[in-house]
Amino acid sequence: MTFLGPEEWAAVALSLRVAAVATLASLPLGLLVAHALARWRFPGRAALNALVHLPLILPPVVTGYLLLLAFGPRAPLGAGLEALGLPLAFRWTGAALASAIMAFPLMVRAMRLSIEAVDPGLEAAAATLGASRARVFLTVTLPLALPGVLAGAVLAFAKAMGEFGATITFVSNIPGETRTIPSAIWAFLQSPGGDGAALRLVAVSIGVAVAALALSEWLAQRLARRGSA
Amino acid sequence: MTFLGPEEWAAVALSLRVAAVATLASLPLGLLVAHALARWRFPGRAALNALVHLPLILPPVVTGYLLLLAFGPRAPLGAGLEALGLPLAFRWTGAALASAIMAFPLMVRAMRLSIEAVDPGLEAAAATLGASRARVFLTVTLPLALPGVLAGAVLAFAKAMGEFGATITFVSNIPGETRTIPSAIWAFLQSPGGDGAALRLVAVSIGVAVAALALSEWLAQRLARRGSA
Amino acid sequence: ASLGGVLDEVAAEYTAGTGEAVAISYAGSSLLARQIEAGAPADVFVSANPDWMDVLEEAGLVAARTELLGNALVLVGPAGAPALEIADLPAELGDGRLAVALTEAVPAGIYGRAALTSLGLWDALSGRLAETDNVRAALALVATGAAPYGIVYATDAALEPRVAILDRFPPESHAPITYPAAALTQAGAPFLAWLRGEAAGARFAAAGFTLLPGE
Amino acid sequence: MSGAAIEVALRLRRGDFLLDAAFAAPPGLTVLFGRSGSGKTSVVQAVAGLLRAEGRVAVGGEDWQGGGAWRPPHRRGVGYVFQDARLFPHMSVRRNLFYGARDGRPGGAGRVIEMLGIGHLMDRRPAGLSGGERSRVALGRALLSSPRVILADEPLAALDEARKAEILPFFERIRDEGEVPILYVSHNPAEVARLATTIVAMEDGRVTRVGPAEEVLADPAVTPLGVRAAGAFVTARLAAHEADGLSRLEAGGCPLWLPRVAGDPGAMLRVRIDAQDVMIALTRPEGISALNVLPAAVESVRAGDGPGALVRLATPAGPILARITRRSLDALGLAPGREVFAVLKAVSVAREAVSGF
Amino acid sequence: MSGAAIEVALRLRRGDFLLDAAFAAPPGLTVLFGRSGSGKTSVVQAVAGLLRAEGRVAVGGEDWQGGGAWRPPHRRGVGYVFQDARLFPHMSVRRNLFYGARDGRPGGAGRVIEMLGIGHLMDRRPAGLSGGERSRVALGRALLSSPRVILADEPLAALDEARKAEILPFFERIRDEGEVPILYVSHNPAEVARLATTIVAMEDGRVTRVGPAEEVLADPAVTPLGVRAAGAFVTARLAAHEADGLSRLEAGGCPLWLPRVAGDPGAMLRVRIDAQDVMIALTRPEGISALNVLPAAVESVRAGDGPGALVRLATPAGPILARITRRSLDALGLAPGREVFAVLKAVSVAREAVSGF
Ligand SMILES: Nc1ncnc2c1ncn2[C@@H]1O[C@H](COP(=O)(O)OP(=O)(O)OP(=O)(O)O)[C@@H](O)[C@H]1O
Ligand SMILES: Nc1ncnc2c1ncn2[C@@H]1O[C@H](COP(=O)(O)OP(=O)(O)OP(=O)(O)O)[C@@H](O)[C@H]1O
Ligand SMILES: [Mg+2]
Ligand SMILES: [Mg+2]
Repeated sequence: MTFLGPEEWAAVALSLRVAAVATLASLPLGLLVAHALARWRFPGRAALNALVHLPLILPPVVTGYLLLLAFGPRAPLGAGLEALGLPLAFRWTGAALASAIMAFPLMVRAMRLSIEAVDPGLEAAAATLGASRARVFLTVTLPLALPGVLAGAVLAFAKAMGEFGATITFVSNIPGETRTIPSAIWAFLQSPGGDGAALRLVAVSIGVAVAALALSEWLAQRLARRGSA
Repeated sequence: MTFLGPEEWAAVALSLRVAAVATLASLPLGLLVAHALARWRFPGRAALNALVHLPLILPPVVTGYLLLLAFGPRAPLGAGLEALGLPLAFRWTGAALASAIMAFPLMVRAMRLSIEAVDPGLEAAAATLGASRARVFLTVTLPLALPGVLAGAVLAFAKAMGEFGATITFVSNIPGETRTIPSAIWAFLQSPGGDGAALRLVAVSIGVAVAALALSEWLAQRLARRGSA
Repeated sequence: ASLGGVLDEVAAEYTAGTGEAVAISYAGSSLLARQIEAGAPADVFVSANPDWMDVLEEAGLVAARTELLGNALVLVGPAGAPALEIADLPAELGDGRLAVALTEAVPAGIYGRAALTSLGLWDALSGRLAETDNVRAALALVATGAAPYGIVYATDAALEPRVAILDRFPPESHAPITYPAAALTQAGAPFLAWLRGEAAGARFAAAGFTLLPGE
Repeated sequence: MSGAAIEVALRLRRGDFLLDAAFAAPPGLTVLFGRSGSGKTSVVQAVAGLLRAEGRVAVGGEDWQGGGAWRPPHRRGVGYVFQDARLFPHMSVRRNLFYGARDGRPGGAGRVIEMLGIGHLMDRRPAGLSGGERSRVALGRALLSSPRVILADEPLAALDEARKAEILPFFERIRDEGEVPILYVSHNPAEVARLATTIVAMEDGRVTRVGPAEEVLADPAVTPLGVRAAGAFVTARLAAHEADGLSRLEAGGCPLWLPRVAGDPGAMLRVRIDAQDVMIALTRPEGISALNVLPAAVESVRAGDGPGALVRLATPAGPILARITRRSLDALGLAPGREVFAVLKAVSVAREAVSGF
Repeated sequence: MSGAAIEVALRLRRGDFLLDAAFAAPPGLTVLFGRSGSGKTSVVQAVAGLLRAEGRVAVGGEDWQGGGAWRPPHRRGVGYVFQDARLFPHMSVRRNLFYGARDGRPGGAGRVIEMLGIGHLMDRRPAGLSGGERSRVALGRALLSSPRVILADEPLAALDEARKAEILPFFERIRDEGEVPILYVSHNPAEVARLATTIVAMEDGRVTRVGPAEEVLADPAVTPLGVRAAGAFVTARLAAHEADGLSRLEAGGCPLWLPRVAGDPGAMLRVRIDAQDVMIALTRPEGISALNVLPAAVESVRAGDGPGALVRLATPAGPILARITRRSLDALGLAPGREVFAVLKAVSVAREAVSGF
């Protein structure tokens, strides 16, 4: 490819990987938290809600710095995970973690909205038909909340593609390992004369996101069609 | 107050103003766009959708830079607005614009999800009762989508409280005018020994956001109660 | 960060010469310093801010330190603007703003503030600044016309066609602008030596840096 | 057809289902009748403009669609009682009721609310209502919107008999005033028999029969409502209300006693007599509890495949139908021209079967 | 009470509404009857465990709640036909139907699907169904979940008469097999009269009357269903199916001819005779189309405020009720002890009014 240099390609490939992993890996937890916030009453609900929103409120640097403190190689948590074969610090896995955390509030909010919109009467109907809580969730709540799950995933993916502040703070900007598209753009913008390359990456970034959006809209439309005929 | 210095207080007050204005001012447009994306079929719908998501995908610096190009005092748009009495460059209004744009995808997505969840049968019922499209929207669609509108507003407010990259790039960091909490935190973090001050501002930031969240949850609960009795 | 580009070229030559790959992580000095503190697997640290190098040195993380490069501070305006003495800034600024990196946090801003203070212009200008999070953003403000003038490094100004250097700050008006470099591990020593070598020196000089004698 | 209050000619495809229905109905109440899935709701929705069907819809002489024209639903002025109530969940019952009332509380609102028995629910939200309460509010909301046509899709299906008995006269009144045509979907033979001016029978998306209720219901050959709904209408003058709770009517010179009916002496009434409630006797029966005995002549006999037969009798009060067994037909030797007596219990004539003009 | 299939004693507050209902019902079909808003759905929901009421619920001898115990809805095994269908909108009709079928396609599924006439809808989604189709699928879904009790909240309200006639025997069969108790909400007097083993009348959240259907319906003093629903049950043996489409039954030595009923000769049947369809004659009428004439003695007379009166007659077939006018009462001089004849048209006995044991 002549449009992008090999390093730029590496950044694109890395970003895709980071965003995809961040989105998919946080999906189950996101669903759980969204369901809890939407339907359960428990002490600490307000605190959980605040915690989920935190990455939105804090400047990304702060989030990144906190991640560094919690998951850095010198921190017990980070060291422990590294011992378990999941090193995070200065690795793409850490970039995925940072992106996932930054995207988490968006993902949870979308899912929660959709779960709240599911008619509890249908869940009750499923229960009378013998479905356990888990089965009700999997066969009724989740499928009916799919538009929100999809929206949450798209938001998370887009956010992960664009995440920069927390990522660079947590895992730095190492080519091939943690230099995602936004980090690369930033680096290009910092160095005199890098504007052209930055622009090319911006274009790629937009292209990827538009494709992801189009895919999600198409899926959503199929879902909607399915529901009405 | 001894906890925060006067400059820090100024940053807090400014952040609140910026976030509030950004949220409230973008609400109507957000609603319009969300409604359009949820219910209308028109050419350019996909493009509009992509445009709305752009600030999420692009690194904030890029968004800030694009804002600079579009709304800088030399740019026709910026000059025009300035002539109309709405100067943006280096003003808190510009910070609000940057925050609003960065928060726009979150706001629109939440509203859109809720609007899509409104039963079109109810809108049809309102139409048979003589309600024009505008009245249907205002009296049926909008009230029923309020949970999403509220969620969108909260997300936007939180995001605006935390927005940093695009803001500082667009309107720089002028104490009392554009130095918001995140800018101040960032500045403190740059110098060795600034951590303490940064931490205090982080605490304030969290406090404000938790209060906003609590308010929104309370409102949402009132809405829900209203709907079921 | 101002080292971006040149450093890439230097590293590429090093790799070509030694066969050893070099990975460079660009980020703000404060960030990198914190990451190193937190255990980042870095061998060499080049900083735009001597203060952060001091912090690492005190923490005992630095194996060998050297003052690698120097830079100069200049006043820029839009390309084609008439020349302007720094001393005339307060008068010429009108209701425009002077773009500069954060004067309390970012090295270029700290140097700029010192320079303005020693020239006796700080009081007149301190209320008319537009501070950004890095030099390049300050440069962008001038390049896009948002701010009529800015204070940036000579190296940055040289590569932005939309701005012109109007005046240079006298070197004695501020603390010397140095880019300290340090090997953090034994493995970093050869690369640090390469940075101090002739081939690298030529590259840095071409980009507008001054070469410092070290120590 | 001119003078039609509702004119419809619609074509529409919904999945496998093809709607191809055309009819014209005079003022009054038009019942759409047909089995579940035959297309009744589809027709109603098309008239309201909620389903975009090809073809023509004209109501009260105004063209709403056809020939490229299209009037949007909110400018059609229909009072649509949906099969599912479709109340606005975020509004109180009061706001629901007056949503379509263009300028505040329309006159007669109090009467409607009282008739529906929903006065005590005004401040509740729909989620706090029972099924029948919901359907009553939905009915009220449509009625209070001062509609140009009422579209009622099984409006009384969820209600108890007592409540139905309170609401039916209201529909009759609107029907008899003749200003607002009503398109009414119902499965209930008694309701249809009592209310219908015109009956439109549907099957599989097509109209199989249209006609005045009297004709359709009295035609032994066509019983879209099932043979048990066969019956005839007799026109009678209300002569007097008597002391023991009966009303005396006169039809073609014959007296007819019914449990007290509404109306002032002198009023002309329409009385529906179910074929099922009529017995035939060869001699005038004596010492029997049935009060109404009319001299009659057999006009025609139609024996079905089953055990029953429909006999059409000419009486001074007009033609009436009797449903008897084939065995009685043979035993009594009934054939056209035979002089007999028609016997009718007073209590068999339901209160709902009598209405004014 | 032991031997009760459903035992309920519930207290619950919903806004202003206070439910305070207790009853015990034997196996069979228990009808919950009462005006709109009287609390029928609340009772049903509490039995299903969807409304958390204080008090006791026991079904089939198992305690579901009471004394601090609480069995969650999904372990109660109810087949709940909701008043609003509540189909799962994202599933096909097929998946809806078999959602509660624990292990695949339960036996008899084909029969249920055919009876409901929904075989051709299996691949549709609920949004593509008509109102009546939806309520049939909802009924099927509950029936196919192999429930321990069926809770049916106005399951047939949206259906046409023909379809009802196909479904009613199915409920009768379940009732008569006696293994699965049914709690059935209905406003329809004919349905109640035909199906009920036990009737629970509700008013304003309280139970005003519980008893075997025969008793409640034949008690002239209590007519929760309205006087038009009064009637009596006669036990008869099916003697023969005759050539002209009639069936001959024998009740207490008297022949009774009805339009062909289901069953084999020798079977014992229960026949409901509406008070409204019975005439009284002083002498055995001749030359009349009514086929059934039973010798009778007046047992009691109850004149209401209106023009009507209910007469209880002792016949060889058992007690039956006749509803006549007060005028006839006087004209015929009917008083307890008087020997008369009860006259009943064969066609008046609806097919639905006959059922096996
Ligand atoms: N959430 C609620 N808040 C207040 N009142 C309620 C609520 N839900 C139901 N009610 C009231 O409880 C009463 C009983 O309701 P329920 O649904 O049991 O009635 P029902 O007998 O099933 O009536 P229908 O025949 O109309 O379906 C009604 O008067 C209703 O208004
Ligand atoms: N979206 C759809 N896709 C396919 N078929 C549909 C759709 N909507 C309705 N139908 C079919 O159209 C036919 C007519 O439906 P309609 O609702 O008009 O019936 P209806 O006469 O009102 O029946 P009911 O008495 O059950 O309410 C039905 O057979 C139904 O299955
Ligand atoms: Mg319908
Ligand atoms: Mg109910």
